[in-house]
Amino acid sequence: MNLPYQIDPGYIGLGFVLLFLLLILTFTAILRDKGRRSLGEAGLRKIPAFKKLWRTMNYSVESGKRLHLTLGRAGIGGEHSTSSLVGLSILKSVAQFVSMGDKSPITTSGEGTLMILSQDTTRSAYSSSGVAEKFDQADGQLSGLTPFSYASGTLPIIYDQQTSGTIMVGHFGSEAALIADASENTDCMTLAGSDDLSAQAILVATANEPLIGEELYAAGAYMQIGLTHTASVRAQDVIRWILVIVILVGAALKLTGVF
Amino acid sequence: MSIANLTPIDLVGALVGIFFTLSIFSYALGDNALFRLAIHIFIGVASGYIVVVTWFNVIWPKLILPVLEWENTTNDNLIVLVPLLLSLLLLTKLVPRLTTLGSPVMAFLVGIGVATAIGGAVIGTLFPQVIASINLFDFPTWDQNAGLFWILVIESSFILLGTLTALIYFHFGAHSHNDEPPQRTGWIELIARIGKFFIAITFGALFAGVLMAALTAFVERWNFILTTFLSVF
Amino acid sequence: MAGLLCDNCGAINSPGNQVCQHCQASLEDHLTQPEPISSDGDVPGQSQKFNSTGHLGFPVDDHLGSEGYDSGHKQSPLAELGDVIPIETVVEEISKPKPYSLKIRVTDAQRTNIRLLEKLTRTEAGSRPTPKTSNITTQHIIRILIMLFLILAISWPIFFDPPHLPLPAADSNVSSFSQHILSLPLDAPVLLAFDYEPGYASELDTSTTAVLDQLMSRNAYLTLVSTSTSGAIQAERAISIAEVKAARIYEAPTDYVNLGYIPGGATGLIGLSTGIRSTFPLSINGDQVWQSPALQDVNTPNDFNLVIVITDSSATARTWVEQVRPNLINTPLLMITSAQVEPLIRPYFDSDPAQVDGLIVGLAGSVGYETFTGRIKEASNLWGSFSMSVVAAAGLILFGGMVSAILAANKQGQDYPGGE
Amino acid sequence: MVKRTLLIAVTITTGLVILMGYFINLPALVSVRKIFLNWAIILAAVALLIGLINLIVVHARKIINKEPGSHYSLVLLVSLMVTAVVGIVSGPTSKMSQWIFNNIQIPIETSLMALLAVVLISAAIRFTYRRPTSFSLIFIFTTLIIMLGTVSNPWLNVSWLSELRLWITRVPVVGGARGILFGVVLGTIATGLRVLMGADRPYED
Repeated sequence: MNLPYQIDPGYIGLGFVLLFLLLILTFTAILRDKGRRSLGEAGLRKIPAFKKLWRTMNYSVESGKRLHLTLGRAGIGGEHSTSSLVGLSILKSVAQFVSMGDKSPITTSGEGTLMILSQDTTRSAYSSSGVAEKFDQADGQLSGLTPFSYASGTLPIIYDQQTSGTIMVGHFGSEAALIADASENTDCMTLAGSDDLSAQAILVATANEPLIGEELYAAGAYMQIGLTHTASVRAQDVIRWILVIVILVGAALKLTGVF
Repeated sequence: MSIANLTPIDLVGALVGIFFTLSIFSYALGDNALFRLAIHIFIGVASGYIVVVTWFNVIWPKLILPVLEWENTTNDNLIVLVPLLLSLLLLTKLVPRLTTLGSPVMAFLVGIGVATAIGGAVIGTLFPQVIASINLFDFPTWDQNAGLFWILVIESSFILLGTLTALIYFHFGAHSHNDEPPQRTGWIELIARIGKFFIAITFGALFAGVLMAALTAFVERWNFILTTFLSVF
Repeated sequence: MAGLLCDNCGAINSPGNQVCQHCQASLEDHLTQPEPISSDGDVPGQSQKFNSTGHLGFPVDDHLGSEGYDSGHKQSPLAELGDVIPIETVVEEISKPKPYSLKIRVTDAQRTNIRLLEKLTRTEAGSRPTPKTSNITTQHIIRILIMLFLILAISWPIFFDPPHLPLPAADSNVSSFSQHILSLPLDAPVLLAFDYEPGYASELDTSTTAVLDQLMSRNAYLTLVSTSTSGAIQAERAISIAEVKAARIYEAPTDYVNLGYIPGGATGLIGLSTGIRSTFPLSINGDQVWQSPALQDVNTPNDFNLVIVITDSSATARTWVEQVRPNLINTPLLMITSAQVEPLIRPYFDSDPAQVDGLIVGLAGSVGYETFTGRIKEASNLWGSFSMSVVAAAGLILFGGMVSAILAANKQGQDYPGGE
Repeated sequence: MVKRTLLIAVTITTGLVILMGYFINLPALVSVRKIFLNWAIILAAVALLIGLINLIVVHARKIINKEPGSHYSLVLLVSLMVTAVVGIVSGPTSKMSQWIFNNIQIPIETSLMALLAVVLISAAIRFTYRRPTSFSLIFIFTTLIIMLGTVSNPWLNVSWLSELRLWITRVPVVGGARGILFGVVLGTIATGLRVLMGADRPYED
């Protein structure tokens, strides 16, 4: 892009991030004023996958079957960390809910730091529900360290644990199809989302409750995890339209030869 | 591959390869013992090699060697010890009683991770893709070939339409009237529908790509089995 | 479980909390301001929430809220209690004479909690269904049929006269890839990144072999790196295959050097693009390589004459383009990718100026490259079988898809327990 | 409380140093950032070791408790030890390591990939059954065009198919993929910012 005067793209980037931050803070403040009625799905479009997730969580408590969460293979120190963080917040919410049942959720992951955090998250969810003694370290395990060994190591857990549902949220590649398929074979609900586009494409076809693209990142809002989660979904909506306008205006200027 | 120039070790290797290939293929019949045996060996071998790689690539040259060579280097500060210390603290996360010690290292890693994710997303993906979307309308053939020009404009507009509608498809905000489930405003819903069309095409194309990658593996595996069998028997 | 239950999110908070630690919803208002039950059984102010959600404020599907819990009603230890105190009628009768009553305050949520408790005690006492053993199902039969069909399609060109299948021609991506290698000076240092999982070896080995063969013909000094843990050995394997095909001997560290694994994904690549020497103080075999004549001038990837990335992942490909490419001022970046990456990486080749200077995609690209260079015929030998397998797969999807679309028109069923 | 504050401070400081490095070119920042990144790379490798230890512990526990399937765990541990010992003793790129890689890991992993073909075909067949919508029809239709447009076909040699394939990957797919990527970017930034705000604290135990 040849602008008439050159602005360092770094400053634009910084401004963009600050704007985003400001929007999240503003919406948090607005939502706090409105109170809890604004939390959860109120004011958000329906995403069937999350409804099914609630239902499966209820079913899991009733039937005494375990839920299985698999958080992908991205470390928390890398560029795919945010998808893993979404997985962890779903785990927190699930663990708190399921802590009143008699079976704890089982978590698998494909990376060391993620595995540790999955154990920490389950443990803290249990202690906040006053059932800390229920926590077992084997509830958060690592099933393999390379993409395919992670996926294939997850299969026996799905077959042996007789789970009521598999929640796949995190960074996966094409190997995710093996996990989703095994879960479908055992007639489980399979909720699946990844930040990788190829993985999303195959999960759309193999999982019965796929999360497409950005829907994955809205999990916090739909799972009623907290105000900031709902606020950030609102901020994403605003930024979305800013992007649309920037691109449209830019394209129009380009076409008319302004720059 | 011809049997004549196969050494016994290679032959054993080929037979081992066939055994594992068939064990994995047996999964099509459902979860079974052979398949489980193969994947457990696989997980073991893959992890075992990770021990080797991390030792030779990281632990020895980056954690132990700098400390051993500390006296020799002119670098007389303590900074070479920090990675070792951080690594040891991170390892305490494995011991439930000591887990608190490792939390600051986790916090450090989380900080690095989210910053890399945000920075990469803004500088690495968002900016280049926005500029690419705008540059779609940068035509060198401005007044040279009218027919081609309009085809290019239409094609570029189609790409742009796909980008914007797919982005709008994700719009979350919705309103609910009279206890009905929340719904987006009519015109957003309409744009989202167009977006969904583009998303379906994109996913279809990506799915085809993965499937063809998988089919290549299938062809190569079957070819391997056939040629080995044909050369042995 | 001592503590305050948050109506909004179900989290349990320590007593004395004003707001939920979990969702920040206020905990006090329904405790300090008890709202009596109205005549229609609704709690004013909370009615909307409990209508749309179930116990503990979680959205519950209707049939689980009623039918799901009632199915165990008769057998449960608490079932009799339900008969003794028919909650609904009590509420109704007491409510009728006067609009508000404070005697029995049973909300839907509490009722659901009782049912939940019943359900829990029931499942605790009762026997669990025995785990389902895996039998051969229709799914398995379909799979075996798919497999057999594919095997037939693949074997056909091997056993019988292959039908005439024209080889794909080299497109501009492939030809410019080859041009860049041909224009290398002799003995030039080349950086090769083996960023793929062994699972994609079948797809990427053929192109890698053909490219390595051409590089060896220019006597290029190869520097091998990888962001995948098995990349180091994969690179070694690729060199040994290419040695056989090119009838050359390539020895480390005189002809090539294997630097090994870069941990940390994108973080590692940022490190590599700023200083390759600090990322790899030693080669994977522990050799000091940076003093060798071929590498003594190399400090960043830009000091190589060519950078070639072999990858199966669009994220890795993008990271190379976005993090490393900006620092490559006069060094071309070439890519060998799996077919699954193509739709996401092609725009980088098509863009002007191109961010990827040459691209070989999947087996088709590999065949094109082989045709263009006219040296090795590895991928071309597989082309017939591959084409047949793709046509067979497409046929299966088309035929099977039509059958299942027809079946779908006749049936709407339950997919999994707890589902609709 | 002090501990929480400390942890949040660590995250925000490292996060800001790395993030600012993307946008502002300050020499001091650049050098601190380089050191941090170098540590992160080393810690990423340590994370692999942590994963490895967990893997060993989980399977060793299965063997000790004689849980069902513990013989598989034994197999796993033995193959892990053998590979590690061979690799460390004979070298990471030795002939023996290569033999294990070429004849065990490559066949198993490429076979899993091959298995994926069967899984994906059956999923594609079921797709229109499970979700009989226009979305699935467009999806399947595109898949078929891309596949048939890539390969040579003995029955009908149709050049328009490969041209259509090329057009699809050059036009609608580029558009759609960009839109989805933008969405992912928005989600990533929001998730990341929540952590940098201290609102989400995944590192707390």
